[in-house]
Amino acid sequence: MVIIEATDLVHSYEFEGSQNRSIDGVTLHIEQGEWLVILGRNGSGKTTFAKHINALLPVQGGELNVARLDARDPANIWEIRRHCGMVFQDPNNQFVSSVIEEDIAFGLENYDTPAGEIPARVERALAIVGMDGFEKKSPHMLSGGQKQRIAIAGVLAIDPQIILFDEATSMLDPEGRQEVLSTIHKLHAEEGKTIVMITHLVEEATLADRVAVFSQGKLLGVSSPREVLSNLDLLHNAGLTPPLPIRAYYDLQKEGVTLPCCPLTHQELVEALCPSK
Amino acid sequence: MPIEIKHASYTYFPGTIFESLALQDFSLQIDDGDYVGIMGKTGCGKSTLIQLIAGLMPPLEGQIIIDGKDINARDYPREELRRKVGIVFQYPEVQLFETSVEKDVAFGLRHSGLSKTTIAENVRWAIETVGLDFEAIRAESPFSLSGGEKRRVAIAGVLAAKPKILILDEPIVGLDPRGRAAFLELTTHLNAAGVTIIMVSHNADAIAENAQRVIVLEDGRLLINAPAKHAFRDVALLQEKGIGISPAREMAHLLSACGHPIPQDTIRYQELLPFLINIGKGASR
Amino acid sequence: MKEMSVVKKSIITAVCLALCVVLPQAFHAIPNAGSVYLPMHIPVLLCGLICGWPFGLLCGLAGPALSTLFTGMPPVAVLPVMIIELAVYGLVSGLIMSLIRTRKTYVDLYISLIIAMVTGRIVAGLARAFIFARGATTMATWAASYFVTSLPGIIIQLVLIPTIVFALMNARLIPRRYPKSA
Amino acid sequence: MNRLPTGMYLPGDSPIHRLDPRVKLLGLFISVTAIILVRPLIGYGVILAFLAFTVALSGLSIKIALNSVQRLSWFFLVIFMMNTFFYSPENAWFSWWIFTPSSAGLMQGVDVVLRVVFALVASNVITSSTAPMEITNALEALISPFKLVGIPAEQIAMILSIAIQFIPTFSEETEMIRKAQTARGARFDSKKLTEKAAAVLPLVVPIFLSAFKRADELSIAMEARGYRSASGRTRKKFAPLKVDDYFALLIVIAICILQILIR
Repeated sequence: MVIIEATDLVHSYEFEGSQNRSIDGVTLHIEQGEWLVILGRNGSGKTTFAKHINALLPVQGGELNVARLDARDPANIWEIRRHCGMVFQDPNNQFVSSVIEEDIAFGLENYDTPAGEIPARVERALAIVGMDGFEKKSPHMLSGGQKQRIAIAGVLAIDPQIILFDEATSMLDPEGRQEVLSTIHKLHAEEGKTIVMITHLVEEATLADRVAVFSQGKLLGVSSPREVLSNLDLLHNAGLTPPLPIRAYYDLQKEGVTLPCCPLTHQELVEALCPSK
Repeated sequence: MPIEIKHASYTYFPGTIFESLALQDFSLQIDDGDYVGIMGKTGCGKSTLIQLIAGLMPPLEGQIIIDGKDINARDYPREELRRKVGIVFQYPEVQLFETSVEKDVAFGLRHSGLSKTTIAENVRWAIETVGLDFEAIRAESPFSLSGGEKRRVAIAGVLAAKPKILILDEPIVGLDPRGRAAFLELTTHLNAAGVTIIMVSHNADAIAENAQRVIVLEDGRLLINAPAKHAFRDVALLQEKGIGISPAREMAHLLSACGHPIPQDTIRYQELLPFLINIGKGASR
Repeated sequence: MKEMSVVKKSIITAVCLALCVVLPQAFHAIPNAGSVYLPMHIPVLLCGLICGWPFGLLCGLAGPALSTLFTGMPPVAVLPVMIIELAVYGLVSGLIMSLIRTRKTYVDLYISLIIAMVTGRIVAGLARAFIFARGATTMATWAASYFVTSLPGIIIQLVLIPTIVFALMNARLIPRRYPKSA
Repeated sequence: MNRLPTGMYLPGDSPIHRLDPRVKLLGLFISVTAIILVRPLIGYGVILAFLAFTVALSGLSIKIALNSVQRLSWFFLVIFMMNTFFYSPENAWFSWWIFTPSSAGLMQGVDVVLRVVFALVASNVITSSTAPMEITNALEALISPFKLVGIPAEQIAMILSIAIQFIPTFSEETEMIRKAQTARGARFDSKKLTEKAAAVLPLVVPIFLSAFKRADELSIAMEARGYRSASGRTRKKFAPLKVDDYFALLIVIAICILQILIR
């Protein structure tokens, strides 16, 4: 079942008197329970697209339905945001309180959740991201990865169907990135959330069900990670760098060595090169 | 100008419940024209180390010696140090403040005593070196630029003083692939021109592809200090300590494990590729 | 020009309040800067100019109190007078800014700033004279403490505040007051 | 920055830490009133004993309770000297130019300094033993009656909460900017007035730009989490006051009344 349905979506912003297209006729359908990665360079329009999904930007042209709600109708804004949470890039710019449980309760309070229900839902959200026991702590004392997990819990507490990640790992160290990626994996696999993840790291795209590539406001292609990542021209046009296994696949091809299929991970490349093992 | 760090120690908030040790009896030497990559987990003391080298704070114990002089000595000329050592902090774009790009880049030279024409030349050189069009951008407000351009202008603001030592703290975080590649190329270009580069990064690939020497810190102490080729030798140790390994080295390690011995000093993609081709040709034969 | 939402104005007020605590601390690193630069005035005046009088007033009332709470500065003894002074800055700068429209942003800014800075000092002087230290203050000491010793601070604010406002406009963090004007 | 800010919250489990934050805030307000009202010597004794008792009960060290007193020493000296030399020309020891030092002035100087120290200790104990968020929440509870006259208590509480939440981030960022500009050759110690003004630009402009950028991002994040306005949200519930809370309130009120009676 399609949960996000964008048809010919167009957005331009005004800058110093002139109109600039930031997304230009994007048609993209996202299935419920799917993990979609949106790949693209800075300024490719991927964030603008994501901001439409939870109604942070009004639809200027084209159509957009989120969770069967028409995003063009301003009356649906709050209901759409309830179905669609968003985690942002800078973990420090997402907190409203210096006490974690109060921060997580923020979203619930916005939707006038009965006060009696709040503590249990806060506790559950923290347990899912593996941060239980941090209720009374201050987000400021945590590592970057932990902060992002708290931010995820804050979104999770209102129980959205869709969670958007806007370059949510780009400011983290490798450890923090791993923490966040495995949390996202859990949300997808165990909680059944629809995940839309925006990134410019091609490695992160290998985790998804499908990958959409954006460049200069246009959707260049959307397909399985293997198909997208093994399309060197597509990556090149989008200004993206393929990870080592894919680079190796093509460099080997130039030398007359054709591997059975394009490897996405180091392990797959090893397997392709050591067929005996 | 070699940098010598002799038995340096640094502690934050000494004597309080927030006391935390950042560097402990730390000694290190960095030679002229070196390209040093510094790695380690968050909180290992990397940031403290580079701030000590830049003379932004004195070590609680020990000495920082640049060109044979203790930079924290009372009579050491600070102005000279500021011009010798440039430091680009993480997200350097926040330091922009002037009304035009040209003025902002020239800021560091204001008290340099250089002539107006030299300053103008340096500013133009710095802006062009970071890959921007000087004439097109000189009069722009730095705040109205795009994120990537802002970072370049901020880096130009450090380069304008033509430092002999350039310290970079996580310079590629947040840059997209093309931005990264362009920036790393700039560092090797500067290094080739004789500038000592000290780059802190979590990105093992960027370090392995560019640095000549790699330093790994753990809990304020030196864990590894070796030429880049040898720094990634002990894959098991690095994995255990949670330090990144360059993809090429990791690949070499995995292939060695399945019976294709690849030298342990293979850390860059171009070094790995001939082995891959060999293995591939062997497998398909 | 698009008007900022109440949510955005509230958050800007919050960051200005946080800066009321942080800026004076930062200036401590600069030798004897606090009394000369008057760092806490800057976020309060900016808040009034950018967000309007209710937010400016709140920033002026709460800023010094929050700072005392977190850093012990300003000392409790001078807090009441300071709160009154800063509240007037925030209130008046916002009020005047909403009343005048000369079509030149910097003219509006300077008029609002100067009126706010003068009113704030008069009110603080009056408050000090009539409420907190009856009889102990004379016209001369008032003028000395509010205008002469703080002259550098006044000049700095007049340079700094419009610079910051224009920088924020260029960075598209606040809307331009007049479209395409200097 | 290698020094802890004064008045920073130090977690603990003392009877003072456990008091209801509303009681602590109200208690601080009443005790400062008592300190302002104090008149005879015995009154100082009562306040001193009360403060000593509170500090002991809070488990905080004397050093923390007296935090910032040392930093304000020049301020105390100025107050003390001003009072001593200018207080009153009557009964002056001698008179020279505008200076008229007198013993009454000396006493007045001691008096003012003592009161400020007392108030500082009281506020240090409260801020060191109460999490800032608890203080905001308490403030919201204490100002909520003003909603009747149109003051938006919830909105104010939200703003204060966000401000507090940003303080550590801004402190670190400010320190970073200061270091970055120092490394670029900024001179924060210039003597000339115009240079002084110029020297603060590279520090203050980036701080505001960064703060407003964070404000921008946070306001988007808040809207994404369904924030419309401060009203229409779930109301915060406060736990009822405990016996200890009533007892503490009673003590400070008693001390305040005592100070009025013995004036």
